[in-house]
Amino acid sequence: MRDVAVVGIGMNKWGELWDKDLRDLYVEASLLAIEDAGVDHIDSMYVGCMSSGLFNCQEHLGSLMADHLGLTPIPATRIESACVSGGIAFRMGFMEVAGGFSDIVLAGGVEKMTDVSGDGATFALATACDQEWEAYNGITFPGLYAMIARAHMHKHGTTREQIAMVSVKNHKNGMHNPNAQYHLTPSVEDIINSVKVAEPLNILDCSPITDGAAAVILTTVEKAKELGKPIIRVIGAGQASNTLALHNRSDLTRIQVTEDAAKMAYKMADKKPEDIDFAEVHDCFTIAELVIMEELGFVERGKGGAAVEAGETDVGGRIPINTSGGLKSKGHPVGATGVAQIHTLVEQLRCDMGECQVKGAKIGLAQNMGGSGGSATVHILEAMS
Amino acid sequence: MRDVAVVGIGMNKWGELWDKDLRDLYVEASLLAIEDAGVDHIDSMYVGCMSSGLFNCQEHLGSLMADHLGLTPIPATRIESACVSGGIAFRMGFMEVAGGFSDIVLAGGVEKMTDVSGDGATFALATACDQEWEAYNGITFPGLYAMIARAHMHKHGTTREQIAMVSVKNHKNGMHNPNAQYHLTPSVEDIINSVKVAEPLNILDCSPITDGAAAVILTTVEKAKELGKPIIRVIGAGQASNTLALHNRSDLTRIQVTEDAAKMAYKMADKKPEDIDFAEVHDCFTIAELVIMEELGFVERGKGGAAVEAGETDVGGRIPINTSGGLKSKGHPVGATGVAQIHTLVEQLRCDMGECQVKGAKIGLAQNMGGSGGSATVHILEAMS
Amino acid sequence: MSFESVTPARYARFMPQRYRLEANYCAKCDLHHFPPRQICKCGNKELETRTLPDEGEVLTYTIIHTPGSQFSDERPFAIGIIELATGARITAQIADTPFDEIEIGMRVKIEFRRIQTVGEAGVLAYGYKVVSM
Amino acid sequence: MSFESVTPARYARFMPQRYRLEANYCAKCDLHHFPPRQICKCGNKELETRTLPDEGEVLTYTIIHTPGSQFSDERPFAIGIIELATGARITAQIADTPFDEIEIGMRVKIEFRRIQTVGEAGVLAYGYKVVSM
Ligand SMILES: [Zn+2]
Ligand SMILES: [Zn+2]
Repeated sequence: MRDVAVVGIGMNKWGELWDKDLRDLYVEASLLAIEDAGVDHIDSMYVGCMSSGLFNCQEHLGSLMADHLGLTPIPATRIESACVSGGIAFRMGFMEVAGGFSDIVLAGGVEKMTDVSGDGATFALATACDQEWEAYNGITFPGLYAMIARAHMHKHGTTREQIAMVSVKNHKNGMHNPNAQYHLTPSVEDIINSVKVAEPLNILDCSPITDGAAAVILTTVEKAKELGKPIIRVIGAGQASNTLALHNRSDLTRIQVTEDAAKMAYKMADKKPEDIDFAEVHDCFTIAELVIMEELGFVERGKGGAAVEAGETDVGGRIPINTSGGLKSKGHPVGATGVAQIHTLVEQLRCDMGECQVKGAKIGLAQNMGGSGGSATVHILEAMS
Repeated sequence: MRDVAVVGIGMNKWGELWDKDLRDLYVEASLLAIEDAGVDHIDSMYVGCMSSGLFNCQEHLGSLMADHLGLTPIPATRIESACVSGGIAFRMGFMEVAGGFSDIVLAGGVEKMTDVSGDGATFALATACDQEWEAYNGITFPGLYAMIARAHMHKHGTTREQIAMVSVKNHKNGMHNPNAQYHLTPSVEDIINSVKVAEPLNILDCSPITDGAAAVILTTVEKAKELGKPIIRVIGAGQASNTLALHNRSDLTRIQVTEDAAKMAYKMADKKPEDIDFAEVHDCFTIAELVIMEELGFVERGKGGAAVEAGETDVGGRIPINTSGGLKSKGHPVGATGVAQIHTLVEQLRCDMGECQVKGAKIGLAQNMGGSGGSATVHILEAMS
Repeated sequence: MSFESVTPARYARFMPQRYRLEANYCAKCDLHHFPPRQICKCGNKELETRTLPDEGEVLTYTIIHTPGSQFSDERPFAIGIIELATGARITAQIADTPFDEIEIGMRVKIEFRRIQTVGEAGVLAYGYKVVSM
Repeated sequence: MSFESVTPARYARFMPQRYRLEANYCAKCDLHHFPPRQICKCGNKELETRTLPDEGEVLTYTIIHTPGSQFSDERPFAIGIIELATGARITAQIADTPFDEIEIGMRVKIEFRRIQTVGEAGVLAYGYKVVSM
């Protein structure tokens, strides 16, 4: 297996971008990544996108994007796994380069969510859970995570304030991210008093509806050296599945798919949780970040809330999490999110994060997740000296 | 790169299966493939499906199918590339095994199309072409191929009768396929007089709307020997992209993406068109088969019609094509089609095709295609003695 | 808004599950699968059809204020994960119960109700909800 | 039937292309891109905005008898691929022309017309059709 590096990253300003369509967003981010890498061609491409069928009445995105990037006739494949579509697109790119099938692969993700109404977006997103046995009965995504929150609070004594602190921290970090959808600094009280979505979660606990794209370029470490780029190596790649329906999981306070994907990534990287300097994780809802910290082994089970409260996950803390602002402030164009996490890992490992730079960061981890935890990827990247 | 073999195949009876849902279909075919292979576990899975979002309001199929097959926590990834979703799922499985990432991979495909009305299905399928610049203006899939047919007839003198003969031949073959949706034997006249869909194509030139699934198991040649299965090796795998919109292709009588994918597959296999004993190709519409024969190098450009008329592609002919009955008689559950083609290749190479067996078949080729030719795969399989 | 989310075919297909809570049972694992499965995680395909009990307990719940388009008229409503006596679990709306009386561990009983009105044809889609006992 | 296939946002976004046939031009390749692109296949990103000519020629065509749901009321209709004088190509309905007069090579002129009525809001979606000259 060949050593693989990320040599280029690209991302546009995210938000409600009414004047740009699906292809505009993806092409924009991809051109930035290609320029950043300084490569003169691309051998193959993966496009992560959850539901362009329901959001944009457009499938067949591999061909659409290769066409509009002027990259035909390269193989171009769309990956769908709900909100981990981008994370898997990245893993496919990694395997294609590591396996020796291609030398330079573009892995991108995109979602254009604001062409439908808010109710329409809720409907489309619910297709990531079990349509017949969950959504049919009225559950929504915020609702699924609200049920995890309720169970976590009940079992572990996690407080409503601790849950809100995730949002406070991520928004604080997001103030320094020019690509973030929202630049605001809500307090714990603002969050607890914001509009109810699915009790106990409010609107300021939820990642927003977003249009956006992100792209990265993978190649061999050898080729990366030729390009004269800082060598950011992919040392661990894990992916796992779990039951689609939340109700079929034995412990409702857990998101076990994350632990399973992490095990695979830690093993490949030969690293432990304590070797990780910082992480980007899938905070689609505030409660998710707490549970994920536990699944990744950063804190003991049930102690996520206390760790956030103690500032352990702040930029200057023991294990900084979501220094980009996370899905909460950056926005969550579902297919793009997993790729944007890699974007942040590379920025940190290149020491390009400015105010949110984690000092001495050498190893970063990205955790991306689909649905209520039906699928996940975990990637570990290391800066080579 | 490791040598890869197909050791298990599974497929259910295709048709309008109102009493089965998306997961039922996929699980059924997958269990048949697992049983056929005789493997005791699966390491990873790819699910090809075009538009379960629009057809079934269900995305996140990797997790759904891994869950209902009892395969969690394995990595399970859904691939979408319109009607070549299944072909790419197979290619991903091939790369994962060849690259040494997994030993046993399930590659399956599924589409459940009859939960929406006929108009609804036409709408959903049109999301495989350019929604904004083709479908918006009223074009449909039969319409796109009808325009290719019109151009081919105009430039090469291909006759309406020759085009219809593709349907005659494929229906004749399909009479022997118990899994086929339709068992009927229309004449050239029946086809030319059938209901108009998009002139010059009629209903009997079009593959039907179908519910169905297919699955195959890939492993190393080494492992295949241990299992005691006939060794059917994957010797060539190609994938290509082209413009999404038909109108942007310089020659409207061609489907160049097929030639590009075939070049990659022929090169990897170190084979030429004349080395191929038989082929399964993407006859979504009668005209497609004629053009594909030309792109694969089986006949000179413009001579597809004459070759079919001369019986060269009959079961006993020079290069038998679609001995399974093709999409025309077998049905076309779009995400499953590419995997079902591999199913037929393996049946032929195991000498299990009964009436439609190609004598002395050693090397088979499968060509699968998305949209009006925006993407394609070509795979070459060889029976090892 | 929804893309023909329930057609008559789809509706009829799920009647045994939606009206009678028909599950299947793996004797090897002493496990009920709802909806029924073709294979148990243990590999057993010889699963027996069984009807689930109509009583259970709330494991967790939420009050939905921003539902999907097909439930817009019913906001807010309570919904939870219910464990039935046999151990099988369902996600179901908790009806006829004041929100502030719902709690984890609450005993509930299953009833058959209208769930949503959907599609252009306005098909009434029925199924199960639970009420406090 | 269609999932909100045209919202006002989407509708407004494409106005320059749908109403004025605004393309962009790569001087290096002497090529017009419609709709406009961010990059030409040659790698050139310095593309110039240009309005396409309103005359062209039919390269191929068909008569649609079974359209998608949003065109159900208009069947049958003619549609073809039109090459404009500059070489740019579009897919467009061929209006006001008896079907048996349409042929490959026919000269046509572009007109702006209503294309479809879509979505729950009944937004009228306009764009280009061609008529025989
Ligand atoms: Zn069991
Ligand atoms: Zn150019």
